[in-house]
Amino acid sequence: MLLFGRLADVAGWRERDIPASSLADLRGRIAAEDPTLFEALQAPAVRTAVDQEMVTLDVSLQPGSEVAFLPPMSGG
Amino acid sequence: MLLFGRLADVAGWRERDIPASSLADLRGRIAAEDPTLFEALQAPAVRTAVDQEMVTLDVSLQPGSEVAFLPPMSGG
Amino acid sequence: MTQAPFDPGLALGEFCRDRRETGAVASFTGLARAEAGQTTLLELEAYPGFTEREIGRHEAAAVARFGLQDVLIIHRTGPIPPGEAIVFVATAAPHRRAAFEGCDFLMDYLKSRAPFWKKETGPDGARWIEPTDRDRDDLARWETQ
Amino acid sequence: MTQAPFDPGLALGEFCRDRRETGAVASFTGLARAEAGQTTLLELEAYPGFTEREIGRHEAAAVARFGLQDVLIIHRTGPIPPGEAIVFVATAAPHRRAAFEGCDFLMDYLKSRAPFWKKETGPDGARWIEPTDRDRDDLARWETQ
Repeated sequence: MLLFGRLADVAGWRERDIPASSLADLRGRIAAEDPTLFEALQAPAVRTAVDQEMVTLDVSLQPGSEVAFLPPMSGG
Repeated sequence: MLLFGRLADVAGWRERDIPASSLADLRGRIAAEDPTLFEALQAPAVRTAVDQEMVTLDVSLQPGSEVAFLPPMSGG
Repeated sequence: MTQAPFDPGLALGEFCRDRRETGAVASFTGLARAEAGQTTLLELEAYPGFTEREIGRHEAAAVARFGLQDVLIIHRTGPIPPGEAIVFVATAAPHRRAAFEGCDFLMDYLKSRAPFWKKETGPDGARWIEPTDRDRDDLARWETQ
Repeated sequence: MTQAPFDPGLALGEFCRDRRETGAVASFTGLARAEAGQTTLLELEAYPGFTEREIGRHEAAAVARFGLQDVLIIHRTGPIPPGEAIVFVATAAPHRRAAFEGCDFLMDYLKSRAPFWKKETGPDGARWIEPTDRDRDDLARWETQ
């Protein structure tokens, strides 16, 4: 699981291995462990990518799947 | 008197001293000497500058005045 | 993408070289601003792999939409002090309108939709920058055309 | 104005240097096109003194209208072979919209209103180029705003 931008500041980390069978399962595990991070991930502006593809619904995860939470983007 | 762009090609020269008391007088002298050039200078897209200022009406000329005829411009 | 400082002039010089059918090259360089001492450092974060792929998709869209002959995008990541270049975009086209519009389109995308996250550090601490309403308006121009 | 070839990359590099409060630099480079062999040479004529003064007036208008911090205009005259730069415009501003619009405005002016005359020479002889309808439409955008 990867966190970017302010989400990494909220969590205090940017990358961790977390066992989970689906995105919903992963969110449940975060809610139990760090409610503040869970709250931050629920913000509508935060988008989710699984294996570098954007997803909007729940999806199942395989061992080794890469889940990234992306807050509002700002480049240039 | 200065000619630019295609006007210089029409006349076969780009710069000449011509004695004239006004812009109208200058045009008259050109009409007598080179009717084709006179015709080309009359085109509505051709603009006239006297001493590097654009003019639209007849103006009187002093010895040493610089009259320039400017066809449609195209830079860059 | 590069972590190292880059010279936008060298990039433009290289991009313009040996073009016999390009009439127009537009470029944009984004520089880190000091904000009168309020910003001492910018930090740009990307999602390696994903960011390049997303930029590549938009580059291809710009080429098709504006009939561009060529595009160059350089985006720096990591810490960037004031005065240094963050981003450089150059577009080549036969005529100027396509070059300008392609460059403008890509910059609007990079500013508010490309996967980068930007943090400003100043005397009062650090904050993450999010797209402004202006950025969203700029981007919306391309959707209504 | 210059009769000699110039490098747009060097010009941009110099223009971007030591800017701590400029967020945005837009540039445009116009290159001579070969037109698949139909154009072997461009020739640009100016009215020395008058041309510089007219360009200076429009530069000042662009600075005031778009809030530009700085402008650089280089325009080559004389014979120009395909692939070489004819014109370079760079604009500096705090934000990108002003930089882009100022650059676009100045190029529209230079293309169809600045005192230059352009002759294309090819295998079928030479012809003087006049502004196209497109150029006139581009210029009109700035009058109706």
